[in-house]
Amino acid sequence: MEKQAEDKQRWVHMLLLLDKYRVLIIFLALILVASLLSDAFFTASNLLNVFRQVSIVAIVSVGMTLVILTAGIDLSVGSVMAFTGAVAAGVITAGVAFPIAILICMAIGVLMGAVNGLIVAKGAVPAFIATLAVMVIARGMTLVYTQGNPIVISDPGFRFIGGGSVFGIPFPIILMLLIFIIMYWVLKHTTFGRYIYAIGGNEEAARLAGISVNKVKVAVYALAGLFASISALIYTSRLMSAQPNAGMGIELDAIAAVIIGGTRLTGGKGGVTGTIIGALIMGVLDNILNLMNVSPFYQDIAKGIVILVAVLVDSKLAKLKK
Amino acid sequence: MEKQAEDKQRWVHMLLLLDKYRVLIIFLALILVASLLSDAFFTASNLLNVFRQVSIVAIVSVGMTLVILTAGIDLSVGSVMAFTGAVAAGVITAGVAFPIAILICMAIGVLMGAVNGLIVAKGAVPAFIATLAVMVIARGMTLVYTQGNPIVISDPGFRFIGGGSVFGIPFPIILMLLIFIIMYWVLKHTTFGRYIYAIGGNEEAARLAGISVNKVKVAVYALAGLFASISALIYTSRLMSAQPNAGMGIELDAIAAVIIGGTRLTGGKGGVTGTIIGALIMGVLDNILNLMNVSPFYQDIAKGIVILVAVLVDSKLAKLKK
Amino acid sequence: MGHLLEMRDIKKSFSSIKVLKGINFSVKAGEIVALLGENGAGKSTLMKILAGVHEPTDGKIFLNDKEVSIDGPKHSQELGISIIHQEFNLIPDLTVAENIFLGREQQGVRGIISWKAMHTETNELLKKVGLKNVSPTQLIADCSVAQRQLIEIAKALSFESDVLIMDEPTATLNNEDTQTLLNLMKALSDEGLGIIFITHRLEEVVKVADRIVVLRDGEYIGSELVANVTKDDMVTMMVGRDITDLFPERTTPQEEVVLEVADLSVRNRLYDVSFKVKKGEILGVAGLLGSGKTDLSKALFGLHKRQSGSISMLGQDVETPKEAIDAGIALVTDDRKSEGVILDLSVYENLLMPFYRRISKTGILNKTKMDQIVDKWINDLKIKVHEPHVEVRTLSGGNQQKVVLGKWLQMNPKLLILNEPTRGIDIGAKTEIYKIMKDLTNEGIAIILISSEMPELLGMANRIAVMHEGRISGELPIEEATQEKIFYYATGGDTHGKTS
Amino acid sequence: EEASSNAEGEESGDSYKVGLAMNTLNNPFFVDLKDGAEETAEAEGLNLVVTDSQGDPGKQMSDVENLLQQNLDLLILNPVDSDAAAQAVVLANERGVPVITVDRQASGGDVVSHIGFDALRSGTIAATYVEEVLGGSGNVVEIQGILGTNVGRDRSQGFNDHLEGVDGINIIAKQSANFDRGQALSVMEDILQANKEIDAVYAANDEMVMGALSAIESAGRLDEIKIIGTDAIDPALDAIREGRLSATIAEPPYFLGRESIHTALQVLADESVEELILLENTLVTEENVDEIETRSK
Ligand SMILES: Nc1ncnc2c1ncn2[C@@H]1O[C@H](COP(=O)(O)OP(=O)(O)OP(=O)(O)O)[C@@H](O)[C@H]1O
Ligand SMILES: Nc1ncnc2c1ncn2[C@@H]1O[C@H](COP(=O)(O)OP(=O)(O)OP(=O)(O)O)[C@@H](O)[C@H]1O
Ligand SMILES: [Mg+2]
Ligand SMILES: [Mg+2]
Repeated sequence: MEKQAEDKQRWVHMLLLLDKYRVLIIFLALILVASLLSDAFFTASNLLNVFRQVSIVAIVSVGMTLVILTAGIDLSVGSVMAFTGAVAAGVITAGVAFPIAILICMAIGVLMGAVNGLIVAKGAVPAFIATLAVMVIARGMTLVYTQGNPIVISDPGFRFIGGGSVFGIPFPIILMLLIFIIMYWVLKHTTFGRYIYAIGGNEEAARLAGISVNKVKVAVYALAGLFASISALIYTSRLMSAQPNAGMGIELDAIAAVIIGGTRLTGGKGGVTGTIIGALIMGVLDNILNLMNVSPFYQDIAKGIVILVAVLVDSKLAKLKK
Repeated sequence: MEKQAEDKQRWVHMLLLLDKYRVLIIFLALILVASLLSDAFFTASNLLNVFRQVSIVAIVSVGMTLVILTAGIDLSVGSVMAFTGAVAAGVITAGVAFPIAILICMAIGVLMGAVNGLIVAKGAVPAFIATLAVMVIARGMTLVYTQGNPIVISDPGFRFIGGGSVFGIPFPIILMLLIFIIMYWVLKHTTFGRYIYAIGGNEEAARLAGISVNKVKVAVYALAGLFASISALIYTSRLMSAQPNAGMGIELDAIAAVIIGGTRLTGGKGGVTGTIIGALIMGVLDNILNLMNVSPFYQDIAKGIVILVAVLVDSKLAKLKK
Repeated sequence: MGHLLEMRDIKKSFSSIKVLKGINFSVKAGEIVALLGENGAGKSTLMKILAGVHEPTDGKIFLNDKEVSIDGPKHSQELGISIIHQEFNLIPDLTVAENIFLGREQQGVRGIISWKAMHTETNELLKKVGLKNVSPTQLIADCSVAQRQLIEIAKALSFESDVLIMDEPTATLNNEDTQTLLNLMKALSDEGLGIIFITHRLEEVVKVADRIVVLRDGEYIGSELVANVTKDDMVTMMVGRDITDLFPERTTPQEEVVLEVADLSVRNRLYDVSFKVKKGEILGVAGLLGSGKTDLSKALFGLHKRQSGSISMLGQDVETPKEAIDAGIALVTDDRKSEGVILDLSVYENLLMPFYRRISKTGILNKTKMDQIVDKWINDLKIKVHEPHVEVRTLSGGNQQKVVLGKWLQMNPKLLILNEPTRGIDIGAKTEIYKIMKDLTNEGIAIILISSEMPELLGMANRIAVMHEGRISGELPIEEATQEKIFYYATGGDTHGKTS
Repeated sequence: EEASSNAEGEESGDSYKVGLAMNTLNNPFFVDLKDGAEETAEAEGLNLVVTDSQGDPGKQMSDVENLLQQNLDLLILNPVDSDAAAQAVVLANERGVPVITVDRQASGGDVVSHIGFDALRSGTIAATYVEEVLGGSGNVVEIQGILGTNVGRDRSQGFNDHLEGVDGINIIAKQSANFDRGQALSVMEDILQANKEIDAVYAANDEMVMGALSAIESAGRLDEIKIIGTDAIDPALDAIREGRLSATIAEPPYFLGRESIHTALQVLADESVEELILLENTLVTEENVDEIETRSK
């Protein structure tokens, strides 16, 4: 009887493992297909290229993962990106040293995120509508601040964030990995991380357990704002100019990455590993379609179908587990 | 004791009523303010104007309400609008009589909605990602079909849908009211309507009660597709041309209308009355900002703030009830 | 000696509805007080006030003779009160250990969890409540209802508080686990804890409680030492009248077989299950925690994909819930919160849900007809609700259970599967439900009664099947059934050799 | 009533109310256009009401309806889409409000005057230049604007139509970056990965060309590739001065705005105006970059 129980446990563990890495399997399959379709794909230079391109969405998506794990959502990330990027460029243009501009940018990101969090937590407003309103407001603020024109950055030092490399690895990729590793660890091993899951799993129970639900929520949205501002820095640095249109629609990509990565939209289940892979899946898809010079008219269709197949396969694999 | 019970019942009913019409109070407040701010606002011609403008989003929002009540979401409505509108224009241009073109357009809308429903129900894919994929695919299909060009409609009879009036009331408004009334009744007085709430409230319990959850879901998404195609007809008729970019971003407006209208994003609670009012709130807002000649850069900010205030007031009113 | 805890003239209203009308209540250190009353009497509400969930409309609370006001769950914990709520407050996707220590995790550096320490302590707590086969790293989602109940108890114990409130902790437990729990309660009270114990099983009260406090309809009825009253006295205090025969006389089953199950297997859950149920028969199903009773009920209803075997309902094969319903099977599940009721819909709608298909061929609902049905079942089951249009969420636990029952009873099924049907239901309502079951069998309806309550099985069933590790390890005609025999089979019986 | 208000208006322009229904305002091209109009209107004492349809032809229809609720004397329409704009023009016609279109034409209704650049011609100029600098042979990349807008479509068509006639030139990649700098950057990066030999890149606006330029510079392939943009926004002109960008096609939007107000004033003063006022689009290269004027000084 002991023996049987052990066997069962091993089985369960294997399935859980499979469950966790389902999306990885799909990703690897995509990589394989892409390599077969274009010689230019599986080269070090192109892979670094893809990773660097993905970093912007991926970093935003990590923040989105936290928010979604609490059963929330943050539609404002794109506008926050635009506004914080514009401010960074604005203060640099005004003569502030760029490292300080970076800090200002991130501080504003945190602040805007915290505002989202306060409205959601204290105001008891559904996250969707609260962050939608903030999204609209922040976009308006960006337009007012930039007057609809890009702000060009002249300080060449700023180029490093988006264009620099360390030991041959582009800096945006390093930033992405750093943020990923830190948040992975935070989610697993800190009370804050576990409270995020608890709140998403059953907010009432979390409250009854004495968790300061509101504080955790504000912190989570603030982090999402912070990560959006970091993405803004990469984006702004890559273009060496702040764009009033920056980040438009990125919230959908980020949410898609989170869900493809297996995090549940209603909260409490998931994590950042899947999200990063989800973002990579979409990045690889864009890249291979461009490499193959698929007509733009057909790119959308191809992209949609691959996403659909990926999630359908995922859902079938999930069923297999049962 | 009988007396007391009756009193109780009246109390409960009053509270439920207040609860239901919270959003109406906010709407009326907005109307009042708008009337004070601009003389041009509270005139029959402008009010009809606002209602006509709102009808497109409102009709889409009714479908969105159904979907959200089942705890789903439909991001594809905008693309479905674009594609069905393009097909309608295309077949009219090809010489098909416009009433038949209308039927074809609606049939395709239902079909595309049903595809959403099937992926969500049978494929067990989260609605967000399923409809996101369909959104991208349908947009691509529209681009391929139109080759990126608008399709001009020459049949003047088609103008009636978006531009005609019956007894002085613009036809889009009549369509909107008709759809609203029918769906209001369906949600209240048919088993189908009640199943929608049951599924959104507790899908597992609904399944155990023998409800064909999948069928209901497919039907709901199909209706959302149908309503999107009806909106597409109005839109296409108003512009007398099908636009490949039609309906872009309308899903966010529709979801916002639903949530402002008090339907819960996690399903099971809400209804179409609130949604229509939610859509009107946003329409009035756009209108009054234009009438007051608020600079476009500041319009977004103003709009976001009003929405925020509306939902915050709503949430406070909801708390008052307790 | 002073009171550990005292509540004076506590009143509570929701909107205009008076739920508590001036309750006096106290516990001393080392005392076990049983709080008794019918469903909806106000027991849970009174306890939630202590737990900081509700604020009293009026009244005073004293701890160690000092007046306190309790401002929320956390404060209540800090004051030394811990509670096991009637409805579970566990988070399905977190582990057992995390749930037990939620909000109070062991931390090395502040904010960073020490998993090892937490798991060690969890193991000890689980042992204390007699929960085997559950690891601290297991997800709550993978635990059965009974396991969850014991985990809730472990959680409450971990607070090491002065007052322990247990709101129907035994409702989902079988005899053995109940006994373990009662022993534990004794031990804790010997250590000086004050325990408030809510239950509808009076024999448990007699076993452990020192004193009873009775509520009826939100009114304080009285308090007596257990030594001074009989069970019948308690019932009279609760219900306001005598209840003589709990169980009605059995119906003799007819010859015709309604359900025939042959070699049914479900992967990792059920193995070679075979049995028959006849018209008008009540087949009882017994078994220890995790023996597969719930899985069996779900498999019969088409909710589990079967690996092999057949389920034949009056000759029809059953594979999906819809087929099951069409064939005349109704299932009352044991997890009412996640499978039984739709909390946001009204009592009215919940009652009608499975019936919608029948009352309305066109899909259009007929109000008069619906009103009649709802009225009938609210009256028959004595569902305590001031208005059928309020959300089920606001009902007391027992009354929610009645809604689940009512919803299926009115379907006139041919086979009724009842999984823990009287969980949390008061003694008065229980007799009503037993009477209804009797009437149903008289009409030829077959019933599968899954229960962890031994007296209920012995009192109602015609035949008892005992489960062990997903198999039927024995079947006993009621004449031969005794607690001892059932326990023998439940722990493996003569199949023991085969399974390991 | 209308006549009397017109009569008064002749003395002091400020009693005239003119609506400007803009296509979008989060693109520098259109912001410049609006600035040109606003600044000129202010100088002329005209009451200008501006709306922004955020690139949505349906919203533009509503904007026009809302503007018409306010007793306009004249409507300046910057169409999102020519075909859709026809309905808005018709609507204004029905209310007796004269219409001027700017940048894009409306394909129906009565328009007093159209002021714009020729997008087809812009594409053709770019193609001719490409042919010239490459000496008639080479690999060319085209980065397109939003497919489904007239400008995006026409510039692409002008460009392709011309190059189809040139045998030595191959368009090896053709991708859309939606007039967006960030998207152009990613798209160009991918194209650079896939194609080892690229001789020229044409982007349908300067926003995109700046994005493509970043990608090409990062890849260190600036010397191999000639880059051509469109619009002549300031950063692009600077890039030409620095020798990083080969050329752009000047379509200074500011002048469109200014011209539209001047034309409006003429219409309101009952003077006759040209039905079609096409401003000159000029090729800007190193040679003439310092002579080009994109704004009134
Ligand atoms: N939030 C609420 N809103 C309205 N009424 C409520 C609410 N909570 C409880 N009630 C009502 O208060 C009464 C007492 O409920 P309570 O849960 O205390 O009963 P109980 O004695 O614990 O019953 P049971 O034995 O069934 O658990 C019930 O009639 C219930 O409907
Ligand atoms: N979702 C699940 N995943 C994994 N194991 C499960 C799941 N649900 C139940 N089990 C396990 O399957 C076994 C049978 O459970 P079942 O609920 O049928 O038992 P039961 O006899 O009804 O016991 P109880 O008295 O606890 O309700 C138990 O060991 C339980 O832990
Ligand atoms: Mg209770
Ligand atoms: Mg069970």
